[in-house]
Amino acid sequence: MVNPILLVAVPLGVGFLLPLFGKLGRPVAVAVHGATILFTTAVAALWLPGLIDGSTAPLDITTGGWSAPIGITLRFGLPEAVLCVLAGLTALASLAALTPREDAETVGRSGLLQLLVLTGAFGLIMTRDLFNLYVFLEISSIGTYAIVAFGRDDSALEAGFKYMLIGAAASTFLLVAIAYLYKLTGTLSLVNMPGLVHTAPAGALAIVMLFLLAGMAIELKLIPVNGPALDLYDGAEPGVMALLTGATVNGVLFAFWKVSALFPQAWYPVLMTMGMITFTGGNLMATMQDRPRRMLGYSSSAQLGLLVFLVPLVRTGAVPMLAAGLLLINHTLAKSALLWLAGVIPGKTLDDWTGAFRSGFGGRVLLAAGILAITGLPPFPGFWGKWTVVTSLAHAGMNGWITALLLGSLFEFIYYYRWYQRVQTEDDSRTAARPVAGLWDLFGPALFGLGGLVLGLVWTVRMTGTPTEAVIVIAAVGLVLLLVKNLPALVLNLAGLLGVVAAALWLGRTGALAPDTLPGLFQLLILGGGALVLLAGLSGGSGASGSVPGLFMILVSSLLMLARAETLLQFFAGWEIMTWSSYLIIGHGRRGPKPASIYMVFSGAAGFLVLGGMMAAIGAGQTTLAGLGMLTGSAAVWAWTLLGLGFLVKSAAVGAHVWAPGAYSESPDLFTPFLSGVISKIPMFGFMVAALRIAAGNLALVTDGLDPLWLLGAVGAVTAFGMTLLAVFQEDAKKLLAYSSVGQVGYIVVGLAILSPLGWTAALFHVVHHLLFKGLLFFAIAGVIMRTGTRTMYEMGGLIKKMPLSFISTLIGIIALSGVPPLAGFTGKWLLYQALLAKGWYFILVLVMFASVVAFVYLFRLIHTVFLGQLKPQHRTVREVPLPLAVTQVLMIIGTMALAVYPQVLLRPLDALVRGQFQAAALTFDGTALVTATGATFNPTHMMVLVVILFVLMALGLLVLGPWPRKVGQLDIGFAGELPPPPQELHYAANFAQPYRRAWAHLVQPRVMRFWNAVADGGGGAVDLLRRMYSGNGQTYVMYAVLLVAVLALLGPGR
Amino acid sequence: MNGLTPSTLYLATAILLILMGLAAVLVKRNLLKMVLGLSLVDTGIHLLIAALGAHPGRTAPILDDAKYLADPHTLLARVNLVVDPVPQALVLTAIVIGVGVTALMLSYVVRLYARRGSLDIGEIGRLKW
Amino acid sequence: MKQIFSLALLAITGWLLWSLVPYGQATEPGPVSSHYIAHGLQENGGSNLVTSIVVNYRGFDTLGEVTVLFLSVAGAGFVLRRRSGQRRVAPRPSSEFVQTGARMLFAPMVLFGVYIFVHGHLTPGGGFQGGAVIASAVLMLLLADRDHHLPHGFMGWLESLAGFGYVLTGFLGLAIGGSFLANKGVLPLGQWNRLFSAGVIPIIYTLVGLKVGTELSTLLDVMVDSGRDHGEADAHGQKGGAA
Amino acid sequence: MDLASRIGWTLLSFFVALNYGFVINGIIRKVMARIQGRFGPPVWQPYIDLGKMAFQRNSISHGIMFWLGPVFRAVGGVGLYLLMPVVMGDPRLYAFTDMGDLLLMMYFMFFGSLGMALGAGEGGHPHSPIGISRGLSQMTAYELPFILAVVALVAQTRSFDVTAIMAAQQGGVLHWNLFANPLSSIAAFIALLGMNMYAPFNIVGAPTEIPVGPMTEYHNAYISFMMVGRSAFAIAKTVLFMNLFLGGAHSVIEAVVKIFAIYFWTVFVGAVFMRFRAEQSVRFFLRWPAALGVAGLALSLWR
Amino acid sequence: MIIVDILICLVLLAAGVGAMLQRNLVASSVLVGVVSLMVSILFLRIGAPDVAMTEAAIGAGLSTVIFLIAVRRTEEEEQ
Repeated sequence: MVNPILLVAVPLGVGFLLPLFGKLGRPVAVAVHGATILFTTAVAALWLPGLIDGSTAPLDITTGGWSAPIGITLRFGLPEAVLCVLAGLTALASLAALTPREDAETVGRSGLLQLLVLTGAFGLIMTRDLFNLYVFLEISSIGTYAIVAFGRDDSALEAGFKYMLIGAAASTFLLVAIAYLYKLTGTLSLVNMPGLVHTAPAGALAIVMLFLLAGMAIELKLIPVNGPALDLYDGAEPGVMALLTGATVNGVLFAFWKVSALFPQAWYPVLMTMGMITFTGGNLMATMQDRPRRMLGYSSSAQLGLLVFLVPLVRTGAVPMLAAGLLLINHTLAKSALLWLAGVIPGKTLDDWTGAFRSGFGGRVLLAAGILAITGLPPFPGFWGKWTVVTSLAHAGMNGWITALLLGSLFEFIYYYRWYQRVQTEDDSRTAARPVAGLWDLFGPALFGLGGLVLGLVWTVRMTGTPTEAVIVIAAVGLVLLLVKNLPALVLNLAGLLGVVAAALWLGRTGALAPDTLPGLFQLLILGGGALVLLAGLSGGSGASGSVPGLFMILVSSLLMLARAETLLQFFAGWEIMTWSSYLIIGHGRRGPKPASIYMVFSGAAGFLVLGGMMAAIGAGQTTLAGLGMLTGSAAVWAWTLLGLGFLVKSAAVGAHVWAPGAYSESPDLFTPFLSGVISKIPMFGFMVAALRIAAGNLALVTDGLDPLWLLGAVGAVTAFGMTLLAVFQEDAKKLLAYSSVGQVGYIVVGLAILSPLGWTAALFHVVHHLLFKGLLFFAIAGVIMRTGTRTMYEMGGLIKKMPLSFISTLIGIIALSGVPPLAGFTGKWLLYQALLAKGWYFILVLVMFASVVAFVYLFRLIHTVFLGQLKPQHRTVREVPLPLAVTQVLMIIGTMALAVYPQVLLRPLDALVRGQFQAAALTFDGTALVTATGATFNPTHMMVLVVILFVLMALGLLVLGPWPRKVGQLDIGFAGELPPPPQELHYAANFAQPYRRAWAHLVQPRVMRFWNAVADGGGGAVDLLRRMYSGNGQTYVMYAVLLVAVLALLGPGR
Repeated sequence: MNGLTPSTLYLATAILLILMGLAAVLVKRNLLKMVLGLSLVDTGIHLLIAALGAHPGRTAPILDDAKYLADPHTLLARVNLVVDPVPQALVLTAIVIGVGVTALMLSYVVRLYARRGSLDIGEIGRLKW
Repeated sequence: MKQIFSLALLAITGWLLWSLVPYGQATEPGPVSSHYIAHGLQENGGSNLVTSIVVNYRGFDTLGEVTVLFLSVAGAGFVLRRRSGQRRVAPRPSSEFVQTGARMLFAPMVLFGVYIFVHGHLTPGGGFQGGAVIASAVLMLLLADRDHHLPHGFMGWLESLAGFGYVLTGFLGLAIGGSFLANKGVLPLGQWNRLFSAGVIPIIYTLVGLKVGTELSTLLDVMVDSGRDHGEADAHGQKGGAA
Repeated sequence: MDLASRIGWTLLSFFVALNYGFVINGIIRKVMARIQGRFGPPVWQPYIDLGKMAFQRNSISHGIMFWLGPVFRAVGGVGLYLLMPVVMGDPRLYAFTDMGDLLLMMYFMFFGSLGMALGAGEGGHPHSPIGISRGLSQMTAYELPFILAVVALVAQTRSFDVTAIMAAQQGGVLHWNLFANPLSSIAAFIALLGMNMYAPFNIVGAPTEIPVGPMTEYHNAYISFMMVGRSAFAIAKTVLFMNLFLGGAHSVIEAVVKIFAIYFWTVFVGAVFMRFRAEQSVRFFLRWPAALGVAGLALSLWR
Repeated sequence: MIIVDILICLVLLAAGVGAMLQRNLVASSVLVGVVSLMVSILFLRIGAPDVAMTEAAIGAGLSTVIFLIAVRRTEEEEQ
């Protein structure tokens, strides 16, 4: 193996000669430069395999022939090797990104600086001598000072100068500390100094450590001394910042890791606090940024803060080093990629990003991948790092820290997805002259994106076990579809459909799809719903082309993973992939980006609540879903509360419902059925496999004080009622259905909360049935939107003549939803009400019954306004939906009718399922009749027969009395003998529920929306004040450095 | 002046230099004055490090006298004759690094002045928040 | 107000530094420096222990130090880079007397500098001090004769090769002595207090001296006249406001 | 009882009930006229109307839903009646009540209205949807007190089974829910005013505003079907109230009397009050009747 | 002989204060050079001739020159 000292020596030697190579021409210099980086990276990479599997011992490298402490030594172990490879790759990609950007002024000059910055980072990473560390720190700093002058923007100069000022303060503090450490321990080598430092007088050590920490804090860009670094991100060329992120910043961080061995344990809380303040505060302040580059600066600061927070924990062994390493690698890969991409966009404000990377290959995909990775979503390594960190913290009982960490992560969601929202927004006036990312611009992002993905997938397998083949097949199809996204929608959806069908057959053969188990039932739902969406997608249209089918496959695979989960980790990983893939799909709607980002923020909050709940369980030693039932005491209460809240937020329960209408209505039309039918049920699945298990296992939880289950049921009922009421007042067909969906999920929550066999049967019946009828409604409306080009209901009317099939679908959908017999909606309601009665929750019973009555208003409104009444002149030429969509609807009609005629087809497996859960039966089946445990009966089949017979009889009667009457034109109506006005004025449709609105006016004010807006504004105002601490004045920044010393002196452990 | 050791004197002087320089950085608005202040800080730091190696009565660590060449068993005796050379080596390095940083800062000042036409630190606060 | 606050904070820093003073009093050298003092002469052959430390024991630091200087000179050049097509300002020539004097003094000063670094292992001084002296000589020339052009080509070659030579010497140590920048075994340590002693230390210090001298000279050259442009003075106003 | 005789008895029962409905309708018109100081039509006027309408041919149709509207209406009315137990302890008059319970009845009530609304909607006349909009608004409003009352009863018997609720009221007049649970009953009977859509809640038809509301475009045979449906529906609804609040009936005579009594409650009230505006009606039901209903439910839970 | 040290220290501190208070930047730069020079004398007294030489050559000499160049290329008076 090659001696790693070459990592420093070779670039230095080449660096000295680089001016000479430059004389031979620029290509030669660049080639030599690139070759050097490749060489060093290869040297480091060659060590990796042996170091990873432990067959190679870490190497201690001497210089000058002397080992520590006489000479300066370096060390090359696994962390060093990983960091060096990362730094090398970053430098290589930065060279690719920066070389084409060199202008006549800088040509040939920045290369030398880049190479030396890299060398400085190598030195920082490897050295084991305190003063040598300082020297390399200075090399890195001076390299930074110099290279930020890259580019024409003189704000980079200003940032560079401020950075130098505070850097000088850092050097001062560090030198004082190093000099005294030498004085106190007699050595400079980090090999033996940690062992000697405790012999030093405590009084002196406290002050020395204070200076050391202050100096390192400046180098690490912790709050409050990160101002110049932020300016640097703001002003300097992003490609340069990528290099610094991948090389220097990591080097400094690792240097801090080495130095941290000197700190007595009393300092650890201080380090952790500083790190966490930086993480949470940095992310918080980033939320107010409207300049993406500066935002990336805040983000970098925050991420570094998180790693600093971890340093003491890794030292004490509370957190495995691997976790911190994953976070660091993830941050490097993602942030560098984002910075390179940022370098392509010349402007600095968010507006300049509108519709960025619309054309060209892969820019937007890579940007999305970078954002997903940096916000810690699976399968990227950051997720596994964060998970491990959080679980370790949970084991150590550090719940406060977990809270702060998750809060900071949530802030991260807010600004990153707002950024991406802007990118997704298509604004033709702005996107016309967008720069297109060139091949070299994408080299780094692609390399790092791929690296992150591969590493992440490796970890996915490592941490969650090999997923079943079916999941892999679907995910793989998804990835392939993403790559070939320019093919026609027909091909994409057909491939997806085949993939889903193949997976279903595969899973069915293994018996995984048994509907009498919870996972089996939900897998059936997922595969069935997915197949229907893809089938409908064969017709093309909104949400069936481009990257949507690919993302959809990934979504389906994540849902399968979630449904099959046995451990909390598997569940959460599936959950988070579901979150982002559905988010990206929603953003593909025409006006989707904004609601999508709101969706993402609420989903993020839900995810973190769920994670928090899981941590409460893991802290108590339970890592599996089944183990949740064994939780007791406060762990159970916390797990129940947090999981429950998370699931409620994700299901858009009242209070958190503000995300739903936008996300549902603006998502691609053919995807909305899935969002409503399947994804909204996933939190319910969560309730069943996680939250309610806790409650079931803890009678104390149920009996003490206010019954939490009743509370949950009440939330469900209020959601059902409130959303129904809101649905009444919508003019937008999809918004109406959106509120309706959320309300329907409220019924399911009520059923689950009853926690009885009958309640669960009702809930599960509704889960399946809602998929069918709401899917039917959404598909029908999607067809209508496809044909008419509008979603506003009063702009339609009379479409029954033009789209009879869609009318029938809608009719069946609304009858099923309303619960009017003889369709199965009544069966579901009957089950639910019986369960509520048996449970004795009368007020909830009243509320849900009332809600279901109110639903009539919007249901009639939907079908009437769209299909009945007067046909608009502009819709005279509208045709029925295309064949695939029609087939989809027919299939769902068949399903709905089958459930109506013979619900036992579903109820029998559900009964078996519930029996397995409760060891008690919900129903007995007396022929076609359903009999509850309390003796109530209902015979759906007979009811259907009765209605059909009556209907046929009556229809015959009417035929006899009045054989086919004459069909008349649509304007041939009784109008006092006058010529009626045009159809637009005859169609009573806009503000349909006007009297109703007047009556309810006080209740339907958008209070909740106002509340969230106030939260956003108030929080934003406070944050805005906070971030004004970065006044832009270099002097103030230096003052913060002195302030930091003072604060540490007054509050630190040395006082 | 009893009890005032040379070390204390040097250290006190060094600290005063450092504080003086930092005060200039914190108070003066002129960029060049701030850099001058940092230069004073540097000088102070150098003095501080060297002072930590000071030992009254001992000579410079240059073994150019024959008395140091006595037989090997007196090797250790040298230790009590010369001052600690390590801080001196460190100061040497620090001085060179310091001049490098100063030079770079001054080039920044010159360039900023060329662009902005002012040496006021308040003028270079365009990037903020 | 802010200034008073700043100074108050600074007082705390001062107080902290002052409380460290009692720990800075003269003590006996620790084990590491004792080793240098006791064995430095035998192990490196140079009588100047500081040089032994700088070039050998902590030679890696010095390599870094040279890099720092190299980097800041390159950085200064980068920051003060000349715009394309930008012309130098024609300076006002100095008097002939000054020019002649400077040229006469130039050679002896350079020689003195060389002396300092060549004897670095024996007497006080070394590469950095010698390099600085050489740079002073160059400075004198630059000041006296404003139109004087440094032989950039030659200087560049010298600088690059000296730096590369330093690294190469290090590799020599790695190849022969088994450790980067090793002294022992590469060249004979020679006799005490002789010019040709102390192994590679004089070689390294010579290379360092050359490099530092050329670097500092380049730095001065850069500072004196690169990046100047005609429009500088009158463009202040607009440029400050725009951008 | 075999299916054939069951169907036979049911047909008979339905025939009687339908006629009773027509007769009551006639009586009401007469009574209303007298209250208003008119002479009024003969009591058998509904029969005359029915005959006239049924044997006039339909001239036009606006589409299939328009045509099916009256069919839905009739199915809704007849079907609801078929779910009602009319006389306690007499299985011959239980029709098909074993198919489901109170919940089924409550939800089946909407069947006819919904179908009717759909048919009217296709008619394309603006007055139809206006009427429907008002009707839906009012319906949701009066359902709240009604549901509250029903749940109060159900909470006591712990069953949605109507026969069980009837059984619980046996043993004297004071055991009737009307007296045992007066608050809930009052709420329910106020709701009944809305259900029957007489003044002040006759906003759907609202003759002087939107001539006949949903039925604007209908004529002739369509109307005859609606009359049948409405008549059956009215009787069925009244039977339900009788069973829930007046202890059911032990004989046909008792049933006839009780039905008459319940029916006339709404008529008398309607003769006195002015018509509400739609939102007034909604607000009305959501205030006092709802409050009474909540009180009644609380009371029955507290006991 | 500590008196000598004290005197040197006083001189250098006075030079330092002067450098910071002086509004003429040329004078200021020179005074900072003087501080460096005094410190290099202190280095000699500490027993660090190498450091003293460096400080004198680089700290007092070269740095001052660079400052002077910078002053010439900007403004001579602090405003």
